[in-house]
Parts: sequence; C-alpha cells; structure tokens
Amino acid sequence: GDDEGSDASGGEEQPYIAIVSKGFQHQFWQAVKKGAEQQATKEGARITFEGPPTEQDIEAQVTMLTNAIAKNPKALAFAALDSKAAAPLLEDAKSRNIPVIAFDSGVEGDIPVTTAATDNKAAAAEAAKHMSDLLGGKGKVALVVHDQTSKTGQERRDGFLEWMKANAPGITVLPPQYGGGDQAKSADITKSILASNPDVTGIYGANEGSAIGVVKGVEEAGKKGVKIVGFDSGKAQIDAIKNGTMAGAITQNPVGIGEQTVSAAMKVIRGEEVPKVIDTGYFWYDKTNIDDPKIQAVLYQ
Amino acid sequence: MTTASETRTSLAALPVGVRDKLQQLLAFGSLLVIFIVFSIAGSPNFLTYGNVLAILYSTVVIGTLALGTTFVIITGGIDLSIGTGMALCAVMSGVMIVNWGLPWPLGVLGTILFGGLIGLVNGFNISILKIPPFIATLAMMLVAQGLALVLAHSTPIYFNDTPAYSKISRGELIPNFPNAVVVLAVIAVIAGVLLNKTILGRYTYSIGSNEEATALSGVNVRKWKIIVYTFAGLFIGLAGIMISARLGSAQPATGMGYELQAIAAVVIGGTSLSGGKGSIVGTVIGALIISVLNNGLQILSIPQEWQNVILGLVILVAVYADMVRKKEA
Amino acid sequence: MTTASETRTSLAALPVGVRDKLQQLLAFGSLLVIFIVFSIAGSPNFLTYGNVLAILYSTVVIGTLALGTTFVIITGGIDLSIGTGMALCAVMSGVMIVNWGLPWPLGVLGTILFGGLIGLVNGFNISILKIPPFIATLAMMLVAQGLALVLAHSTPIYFNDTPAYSKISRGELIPNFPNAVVVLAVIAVIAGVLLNKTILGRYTYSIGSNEEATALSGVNVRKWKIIVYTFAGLFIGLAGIMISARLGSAQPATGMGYELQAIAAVVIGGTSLSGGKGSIVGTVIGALIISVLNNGLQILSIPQEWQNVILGLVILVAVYADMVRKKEA
Amino acid sequence: MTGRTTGPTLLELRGVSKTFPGVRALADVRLDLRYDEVLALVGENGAGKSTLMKLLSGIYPIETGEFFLDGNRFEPANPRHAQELGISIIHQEFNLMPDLTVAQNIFIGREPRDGGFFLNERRLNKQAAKLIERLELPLDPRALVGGLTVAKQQMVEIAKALSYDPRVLIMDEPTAALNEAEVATLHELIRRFRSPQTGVIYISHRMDELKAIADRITVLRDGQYVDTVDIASTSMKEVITLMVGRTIASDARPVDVRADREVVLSVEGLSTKTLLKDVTFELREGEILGFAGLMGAGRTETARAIVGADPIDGGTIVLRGRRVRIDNPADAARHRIGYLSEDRKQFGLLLEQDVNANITIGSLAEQFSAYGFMQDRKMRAGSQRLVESLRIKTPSILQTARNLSGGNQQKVVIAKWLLKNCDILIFDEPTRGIDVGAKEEIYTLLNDLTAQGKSIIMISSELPEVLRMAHRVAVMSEGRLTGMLTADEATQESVMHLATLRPDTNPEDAAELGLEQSVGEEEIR
Ligand SMILES: Nc1ncnc2c1ncn2[C@@H]1O[C@H](COP(=O)(O)OP(=O)(O)OP(=O)(O)O)[C@@H](O)[C@H]1O
Ligand SMILES: Nc1ncnc2c1ncn2[C@@H]1O[C@H](COP(=O)(O)OP(=O)(O)OP(=O)(O)O)[C@@H](O)[C@H]1O
Ligand SMILES: [Mg+2]
Ligand SMILES: [Mg+2]
Repeated sequence: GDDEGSDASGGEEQPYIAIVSKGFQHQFWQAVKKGAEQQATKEGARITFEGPPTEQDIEAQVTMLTNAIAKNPKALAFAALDSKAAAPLLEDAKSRNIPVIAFDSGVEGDIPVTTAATDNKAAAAEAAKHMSDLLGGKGKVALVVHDQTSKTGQERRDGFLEWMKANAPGITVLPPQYGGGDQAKSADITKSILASNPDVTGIYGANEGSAIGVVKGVEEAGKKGVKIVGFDSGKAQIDAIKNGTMAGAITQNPVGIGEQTVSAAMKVIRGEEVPKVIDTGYFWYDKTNIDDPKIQAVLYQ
Repeated sequence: MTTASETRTSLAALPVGVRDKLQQLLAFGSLLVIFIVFSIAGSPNFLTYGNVLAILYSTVVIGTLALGTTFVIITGGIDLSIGTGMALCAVMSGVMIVNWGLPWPLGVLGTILFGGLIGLVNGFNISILKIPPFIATLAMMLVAQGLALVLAHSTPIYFNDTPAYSKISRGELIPNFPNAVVVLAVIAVIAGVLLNKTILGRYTYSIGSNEEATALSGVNVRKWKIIVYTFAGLFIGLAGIMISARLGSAQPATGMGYELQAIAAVVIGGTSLSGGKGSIVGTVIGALIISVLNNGLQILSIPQEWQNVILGLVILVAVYADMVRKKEA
Repeated sequence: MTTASETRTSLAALPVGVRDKLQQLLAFGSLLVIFIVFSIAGSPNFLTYGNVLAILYSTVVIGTLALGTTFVIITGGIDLSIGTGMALCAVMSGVMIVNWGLPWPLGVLGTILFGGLIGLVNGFNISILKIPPFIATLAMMLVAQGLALVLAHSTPIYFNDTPAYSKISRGELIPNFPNAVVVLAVIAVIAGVLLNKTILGRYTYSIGSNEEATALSGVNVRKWKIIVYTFAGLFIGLAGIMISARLGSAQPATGMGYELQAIAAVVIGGTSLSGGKGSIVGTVIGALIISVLNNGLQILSIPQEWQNVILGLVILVAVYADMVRKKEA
Repeated sequence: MTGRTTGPTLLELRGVSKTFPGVRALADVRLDLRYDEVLALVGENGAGKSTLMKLLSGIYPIETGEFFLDGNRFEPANPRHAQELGISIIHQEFNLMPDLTVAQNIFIGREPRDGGFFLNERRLNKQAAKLIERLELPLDPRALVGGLTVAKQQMVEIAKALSYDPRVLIMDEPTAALNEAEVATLHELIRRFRSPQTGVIYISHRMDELKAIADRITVLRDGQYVDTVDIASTSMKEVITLMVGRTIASDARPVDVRADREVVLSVEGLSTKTLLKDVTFELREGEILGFAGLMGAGRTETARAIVGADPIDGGTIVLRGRRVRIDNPADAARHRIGYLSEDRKQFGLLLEQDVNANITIGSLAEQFSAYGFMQDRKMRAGSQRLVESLRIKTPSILQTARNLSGGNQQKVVIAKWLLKNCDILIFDEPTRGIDVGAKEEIYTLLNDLTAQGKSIIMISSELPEVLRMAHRVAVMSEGRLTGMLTADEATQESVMHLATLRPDTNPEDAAELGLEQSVGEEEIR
C-alpha cells in the first residue's frame, strides 16, 4: 500500500498529518508524496496526501482542505493554489490549534508556522540563464508552459521571461504557449511553433509534461540543433538529457520537499523550534552532472 | 419478488400523481443509504454538524449550475457552457466590482444578468439558428473560457477591498449556517416552483416531450426555448458569484469540468437527457449524492486513486437501485 | 434564393443515396474554406508538407476515439469513458509489454481486446441493466481513471526497451509518412465499410432511429447494443496504443477531456446525438476541422486566450454553414 | 347464433385476461379464427382489441389464458417467436425507422447478406421492389420512411407484415390512415392473401368496410367478450348496438347551406415549393368545409401551410377581410386558427405527459395562467369536463398519454382543440381510429361549435364522413383544388371524379379545369 493504509495498524497512537497538495496525479506530486511517506514511516507518523486533479481546481482544493481539517489532524501541511481562497480555512485551523505547514510555494499570511518551498521564479531564471548560455546570448526562444493562471505556471514563465528581458538582449522570446502540461498537446504546440518560426533555436518547457512534450515535438518535426531546457525530472526527461535531445533542466527537490514538510510537521507537533522558511532549493542538471549522487538524490524517475 | 409485486399493486392502487411524488421520495433512498453507510463505517468525523455543513457548502456551486441545467435538459437540450460560463461571470463580477468599483450589490445583479446574456446567446443559436444544443453550447464553452482569460488578463481578480462580497458565501445571517447554503436552498425552492407551478415549467416539459406537437398547439416554442436557456443562464451568473465569493477571487481558468459534474447531478437525479422527464428534487439529490460521496471518501481517507473508482461504482449502483425501485412502483 | 431553390429541385431529383453522398461532400465545404483561409491568411508555414502531416498526426488519437464513438452516438447513446478508458488501456499495454514482458504485438492485441472489455461492460450496464448511457459511461470514466492510476502506481510506464512499440506511431513504413496516420486512415475505411455495408451498421442506424420498432421487428436489440459498445471499445484500446506509442510511455493521468473533443468531432461531423443519423466521413471531417483550427491558430501565433474564442466561433459558423447547405440540398 | 366453432380452427384464444396499473384491459376474453376467413374484431375505444393482439404477437407476457394454433397450444414468448409461429401483426401505432429506407424497413432483421455479415443492398432493394410490385403499392424502395405521409407509412407496415408470409395476419386499424381508393387496394390484398391455410384478424372502426371484407365479427366491450356474429346474417346497426350497448342516431346530412354567412377565411393562390399550386377557397362563419382527395393530394400540406407549419411559396391568407401573415403555428393560434394534425404521435401528443397536460397545453397561456402561474384546479376541471364529454377511457386525467388506447389518444388531441377557443379549426383526419359511438358524439360537438359560429375545415379520407358533415366539399388532386361542391352536389361519384383528375399529366383534365395556359406556363418555367 503506497498510502497510510500500511501503517494504519498502529494508527491510533501515531500522530496524524493531513497533507493537501496542489496536485496528485503528476509525477512531481507523486515524488513529494513519496518523500512525505518515507519521512512519515521514519518518524512514525500517519499521513494522508491529497490534491486536486488540476491546478485550476481551486474550489476542489479548498473543499479538500475543509475535509482535512474536519479530520482534526495533529498538523496540516498545505500547498496553496490560491492563498486567499484558503485564508478563512487556515484561520479555522488556527482556531482549532492545528499547526499549518506550507510547502512547495508559500502561503501568504502569518498562519503557517513554517514554509518548505522553492523560489520558482529564481529557478526559472536559472533555466533562462542556462538557455542563454547554450545559445551564446542570441537567437529565438519559445516557451511551452503548463498553464497561464496557476502560481507555479506564472512564476516559471515570468522568472524565465524577466531574466531574458534583463540579461539577454540578443535573444528574442516568442509569446508563451500553454499546453496544460499534456505531453501530446505540448508536442503539437511545439511543432506549430517550429513550423511558424523555423528559426527557433531554443525551447523551454516549464514543467515535466511540457518539457517532454517539447522533446517529442522537436523529434517528430525532425528538427536538429534546437536547444531544449526543461523543468522537473521524470524518466523521459532524464533519458532525453542523457541522449542529448535535451540540453538540461531545472529540478526542484520534490522528495526533499515531502520529507522536509513532514519532519517540520513532526517538530511542530513535538513542540520543537522550526525555522520560518525552509528553502528546499533547486538544481540545474545536464549530461555533465546528472549522475552526480547529489543530483540523483533530487531526481525522480 | 413478492414484496416487489406487493409494492406494485399497492402503489398501482394510488392515483398517478401521488405515485410520482412517492417515487421522488424513493429517490432519496440511495442518498440516505450512502449517508448511513458513511456514518457507520465512516470515522466519527463524518456525522458532525460541521461536516454536514461542509457537505452542503461544497454542493452550492455545482448545485446552482445543476438547477438551471435541469430546465435545459428537460427541454431535451444540453448546456456545456455552464462551467467556463461560470468562470466568465466570476471574472465579470470582478471587473465590475473591483476594476470599475461598482457597489457590490450592483455588481452581483449585473453578473447574474450577464449570465442571462450568455444563456440568451445560447438560446438564440439553438432556437433561431437551429444549431444543435451540444455544438452551440460547446462553442460557447470555448468562447467563454477564452474571454474569461482575456478580461482577467489571465490572473485572478481579488475582492480584497469588498469584504462584504465574500460574506455572500461565507457570511452567516443564520448563526453557524453559511449564507451560500441558504442561497442554494432558496433558489432550489424557486426553481421547483417555476418548474411545477408555472407555464414556463409546463412548456419546458412539453417542448422536451414533443417539440413539434407543442409548436402545433400554438405555443411559441422558439420564444420559450430562448427563455429557458436565458433563465438557465441566470444560474450560471449566480454560480459565478457563489464561487468567486467563496474563493474571494475570480479565477479565470477554473470552471472547465463543472459542466460535466452539474449534468451528472441532474441525470443521477433522474432527469432524462432525451427530455420530457425530470425534477428539481431529483437534481438536488443528485448533487448531494456526488458531494456526500466526495466528502465521505476523503473523510475515510480512502487513497485518492481509489476514490474515483468507488465514486463511479457507487453512482452506478445508486442509479440502478433507484431504477429498480421506480420499476416496482 | 434562386440558387437555393435550384439546388433543392436539382438535388431532390436525385435518388436518396446519391443525394446523401453529395451532402457528405458538401460537408467538406467548411473544412476546405477553413483550410484555404489559413493557407492565405496564414504564414507560408501553414501549407507545407511537414505541417499538413503534423495536422494529420495530431488528429490520430482523437480521430480513433471519434470513429468508435460515432457508432455509439448513432445508436442514440453516448460514451464518456473513452478518454480515461484510453489512459487505462495505455497503462494495460504498459503492464503487459513492460511489466509482464509480453512480445509487443501480443501486448497490442491484448490492449485492443481490453478496450473491447471496457466497451463490453458499458454495453452490459446500458443494454441489460438499462442504465442510461450517460451515467453508465460516466461511472466507467471515473473507474477507468482510478484504475489507470492504481495499475500504474501513479507513475508513467516507459516503453524504452521495446523501441518497436514507438514505431507503431512514429515509424514510417511509407517514407516521410508516419504509420499513425496510416493506421487512422485504415481504421476509418474499416469503420466506414462496417457502418454502411454490414448488418452491424444497419442495426446501429436502426436502433438509433427507433429502438422499440427495431426490437419489435425481431432484431435482438440488447445483443446488438452490447456489440456496438464493445466494438467502440476496441477503438478505445487502439487509441490507448496510439497515444502511448507516440509518447513512448503510458501516462495514467492523461485522457480526461479527450472524450469531449472526440464527441465534438463526431457531432461537428453531422452525427445527431438523438441517434439514427451520422457518417464516418463526417466524423473524419469533424476531427480534421478541430485539429486544423488548433494548428492554424497556433501557426498564426494568435494569443492563446483568443484561440479558444476563435475556435468556438468558427465551429459555430462551420456547423451553421453546413446546416444551411444541407437544408438547401 | 354465437360463433362458437366445432372442428379445428386456425387460431383459438380462451380465457385471456390482462391488467395494467389501474386498468383491467381484458377479462376472460375468447376468440377463434377459422381457416380462410377474415375475422373482424370490433369494440369501442379502449375495449381491449390492441391489447389482445399484443398478447397474441408476444409483446406482452401472457398472464392468464390459453392460445391454440391449429389446435396446438402455444405461448408467444416475444415478437420474433410469434413471427416464427406465423403470426404477423400490423400495429395500430407505426413501428418504423424514419431514418431507414422503405426497403430497409421492410426487411429489417432479414437483410439479404453476403457471408452472413455484409449487406447486399442491391438484392435488398430488388426484393422490396418485387414485393411492392406484387402488392401493387405506390412505394419507392429507396425512399426514406421519415419523409412519407402517414398513408404511405401505413403501406410500408402492410408490405412489411405480408413479407413474412404469415399464416395469421393481424391488422390493427390498417385503414385508419387510408382513403376509399387505398382501402379498396388493401381489401384486394387481403382477398389475395387469404387461403385455406391462412386467416386474417381485422380491427377497424369503419363499419362500412366490414361488410366488404369480413366473414364474421367478434365484439369486445370494456375488455370483455360480447359475441361473435356472421356478417351475412347481421346488420351493422346490430353490431354497433353490441359494441356500444345502445343504439345511436343514424347519419343525417347537414341542413342549412351557409352561403349568407360572413367569410372568415379566404385563401388565395396558396402555393408551396413541394406540392401546392394556386389553392384558392373561402371559409364561411359557422361552416364545415370538407376537404376530400386521394393520398398526396395536398390536403395536409394545405392545412400545414395555412397555419405556418410549412413555408409557403406564394398566395395570401385573409382573415375577416384583413390580410394576415402567418409564419408559424403560434401566429396562427394568435389569429385563433387551430390545426389538428393527421399524425397524432408525431405532431399531436405529448406521450410522456399526462392527459391533463395534453389537453390544456394549447390553452395554458390564455385560459389557465395568472401572472405566469398555472391554475391547477381550473385546468383539471377543464380536462375532466372534456374527458367526460368525449368519454375518454382513462383511469384518471393524470394517466400518461402513452398508456391510453389509440382512439382515446386521438380523443385527447381533439379535446385539446375543443378546449382551446379558436374561431377556425382545421381538423386533419379528426376521427382517425375513433369508434362509431364516439364519432357520433364528436360530430355533435362539431355541429355545436359551428352553431356557436365557429368555422371548421374537415380533412378526411372517409368520404361518407365528409359527405355527412360538410356544408361544402373541396376536392384536391396533385396539389390543386379541382372542385368545390355544395352539400347537394357532393356524392361519392362527383367527389371521386374530381379527386382523380390529373391536370398536370392529362390535358383533358387540365382543360376541364380550364388550366391549359397554366400548364403551358409550367412547361415554359
Ligand atoms: N401500457 C398500458 N398501460 C396502462 N393501460 C393501458 C396500456 N395499454 C392499454 N391500456 C389500457 O387498456 C385498455 C385497452 O386498450 P387497447 O389499446 O387494447 O384498446 P383498443 O381496443 O385497442 O382501443 P382503440 O380502438 O382506441 O385502439 C384501455 O383502457 C387502455 O387505457
Ligand atoms: N408531415 C409530412 N412530412 C413529410 N412529408 C409530408 C408531410 N405531409 C405531407 N407531406 C408530403 O406532401 C405530400 C402530400 O401529402 P398530404 O398528406 O398533404 O396529402 P393529403 O392530401 O393530406 O393526403 P393524406 O393526408 O391522406 O396523405 C405527400 O406526398 C408528402 O410527400
Ligand atoms: Mg387499439
Ligand atoms: Mg393528410
């Protein structure tokens, strides 16, 4: 059982941590879940991990949060799709003395006792920097982003765009296209981009689905020499980097986020001190450092 | 078997009208069973005042959409634009209240009317241009989705400066009872009255059971179809208010997928997609079944990948059970 | 007006069969117009061999689903489970080929049959248990979605060790012409033959046209409905192959939303959701219209939020135009 | 002189009973059909005729009762089984697939195949053509059934039933949709069909035709067996008395011809793209204007065009001197013109709705609504009144229309128009499927309406009915009005003569109608 089912045996004594994430089906969130579960088993906690089907389903997430609180957890870990929407519920949690740990991207307000997150914008900027280096500071770059309204989507787009604007005058950036993180759709979009702009020299995929889509699209279009920079990991992306179709990618440390979140929660439950912010960091990886254990540790297959 | 035949004869004895009412009540059955199962199997956290409220509260948006759609579906039509249409209405509300700074009651009114406008366009395309409802509303679904992003510049519009707005959903005119639930109850009653007691309702049914015959009876079917879609549009507008009030912001990209859930609620409630049959009670029950299941499965901490499996199976069983019961009646 | 009446009379003169064929050709109209507009307005990059291939290639998965669904919709039914069902089939293919290490041709066969199994269950629920198609397939949609995640342990299954598998989609038995497009063409022809030249097709139309009468005529409607859904299921299985072959992996989380696009393709192609009417040619055109629009709008680099708006409007106009043309015919 | 038989009979039913929720449709009914005979089955609307036949053809499961074929007991399990036993039925309500062609409909389930799976459309159409030819029916095997008129659809049903080469042929009101000429064709078919191995059960409300076709008559009343009599030795009056349990007024011709009254409706040069050519006539206040003609003559289209159900190509409609424009039936309704369609299932009834809803739908807005709210009590009172005055047989006005017998459904449609207060009523085949007793009542009601100064256009394929009710008779052929006869001029012969004129094909006929030029124009156009 890849859920609390396994350790439900001693469930009663074990402190229960409810985790409401931004997603659940996608690999990134599965990796976070994995980290959380590992840590939970290590520290003898019982967790549930839930997230809405897409990052647009804010109401669904708010409802999940409501139900999580209804279960009176010892601690609540939460990655907000929209802080404002969740605010009253977090107030509620506070009033019930349920400590809130924010993860992935932060939660506005002072309710979260700690935030285990990465700066998506900085990470995206890093991606832009590497793209610019790969292209020698000139050329035409396209973006395939998973969505244009979610916080993650916007930060991973804007971080890239802003860095380019500021630091790479020689590079023209095409208007971002959005593929919903769907590999096939992203691949089709990539092919259209290549068709309408044959002179594109670099493409940035802002999450796993988008990045793999870009790779597929370039392959299918039979286009050579287009530099692809991706985001997150996953087997397909790792392979693409190993075989050179993808130049490199930014990854956060999803497993780490999961672990940090749970351990922080446990600390809070035990009444120990926790830092206000836990930076879970991000990493650039490519052919050169991909086998480096430090990188391997943060990648998920 | 014996019971079955008994039920049959005993029920058959009753006048038809009473029989129908009884069937509607029977429809409660599945909902009740599901609820009881969760209360027993479920952790103590399920059957608490707070959680029951949570269930009702989480039904509001889908429920609102489902109520309007019930009318459309009874006419034999369908409305796929309610989901993204709701998002567009939410954005309009944001534009009017936040960007233009209209007083929120005006903004609310305007948004509801704007929803009506969406419905009016659907109605025109379907009734006058004779475009199949599925296509007409599919097109509107896409258009609304796009416009919502355009008007909101692809970012949420926050109602921070009008705290009153959020009160529409979370406020508690009745202590410990969120307004949203009251709103849903009220509009459900209104919809029920309109469907059963007014000529709007009667024409809705008769268009659904035989459009040509209704027209040949001298009813201006074109006009009434437009009215029905426009009316359903008002609920889209209201849903836009309710969701943005709940979230405290107008989310331009949310909404896709709501149409399916709302239609599901209507159909689970016994309304036939081929038109002519249906009830508001049924729709409310259908909506509740869905949210009780969602809530219960989460409260029971069922692994998420299994939740949909169970949800699907229970819906199947619930509908089948209701059908069998009806046949016996 | 004059032309109208002329078309009418001249066409009216023709025997029904020929007239239908002609109308189907007319249906090409919208597609052609759209295509030409893009070719002119569009950058030179639209009308290139490569891009046309890209359009066809991007039609494969939706097209495959749409073909099977055409049969279901002509019987007056609907199938919402094709999207997530496809994902489940993709996962099954992964389980069989990667986890169990079956030779890929066997895996492909098994997957297609598994798709048939999904259809069989739908058919049973609809035909024997008499559950409305919308509900039965909605339930299956949820179940399939869940099972896909469960079977794949919520992670993609990669076909890295069977490069032949990807060839199914991207290989080029015909130089510079991906197999996937060939597959689509072949199954389209097969579907067309089955629908027009076999008793399966005849009963499909007959059931959709008047199920009761068909049954009274001694046709085993129950049996044939099950067959139709099972048959449509085979296409779900094949779609599962095509998408996982394209992506080189089985993605358990994709699929949701594909059903709507496929159904849209069918309906845009002139198949009536109330059953009895429809054609494979129409469905293929419908699917192409959608992917030509998607591709063209991106090629013209229209801001994405506007793309849906335009997509919606064009669909509306295209369908309306075809209707007017048909009326005149 | 009961019809109890000795010796083996072709078909024998004993002690058959059937109940529906709230209705005892059949109680201990018996019936026997001899070899080589046509047995007429008659009874009031709702007497149980169709139900009995549905049991016999395996549609309803048998509750109680014994069935014998050639003296051997049998139980039809389902329609197919009944067909295999040689029992073939033409239902009162059509069972056709509108989206399929005539040929495809006739041979559905028995398509000629190649390799068991592939259709052989050519052979299918050939077979159909042969059959149609043999039966001398005016049908095109390739025509879509959905586009045919009721009459033609009826013929498809007949062809389909005969295509099974049944031993027992059941016809449930086959002539309801047919006119004299077509009835004659059908009777000819039946005569050719009957043989020492076969027999026919023939349900009809048209007493006049029974003498012509039937050997014996079995009478049902309120779901019970009354008697079986030999045609030869019985008068129709007696049969009717057996049916309705009382004697009913004989037919009286209309008295006053209403030439003096005001013209309420005058139609001039009405034409449609499909059929109508220059139809011109006047309707006077308090007048019943009969419309006669063969199938396809254009009567229904005239009616549909007047009420705006079909687009008109030319011509004007003048109401009480005011020219009006009518684009859809709603406009017509606003001008107090009502149209009762010949096709109750497609254009008349809300099958899923209850009797009350069906009767009141037309009058809802103007009679039963206050501020948009329905006045339920008033509505029920209204429907109840009509249910009684038309003697509609239903357990309650809340019964679903689908569950009513054919004739009672027709009564419901009529009730709708009697309730709606129109000045001009266009009745297209109003008494289709209605029993003799009820017909009389309806005739009386129509006369009451005209007495109140309302005007009626009565399209009917039953010439006697037209001759009896109409003050004047308009005769149509090939979309033209070929004659207008006063009550005294109108006779079988005179009407039939005008109805069979073929001006477009036959110059003499054209000449007789003074149409030479117009024919010329036709050719020039
Ligand atoms: N499906 C049904 N459900 C309930 N009642 C029914 C149903 N079918 C028929 N009945 C009732 O059974 C009685 C007999 O109906 P049936 O159709 O046999 O009459 P009929 O003799 O054919 O009349 P008609 O001459 O009008 O066709 C009627 O009172 C009718 O209301
Ligand atoms: N409801 C209809 N649907 C389709 N076609 C129709 C319809 N009514 C009439 N038509 C067409 O118009 C022609 C004239 O039929 P119509 O019914 O007007 O003749 P009629 O004189 O009323 O004879 P009857 O009504 O006895 O068939 C028919 O041959 C048919 O092709
Ligand atoms: Mg009958
Ligand atoms: Mg007619």
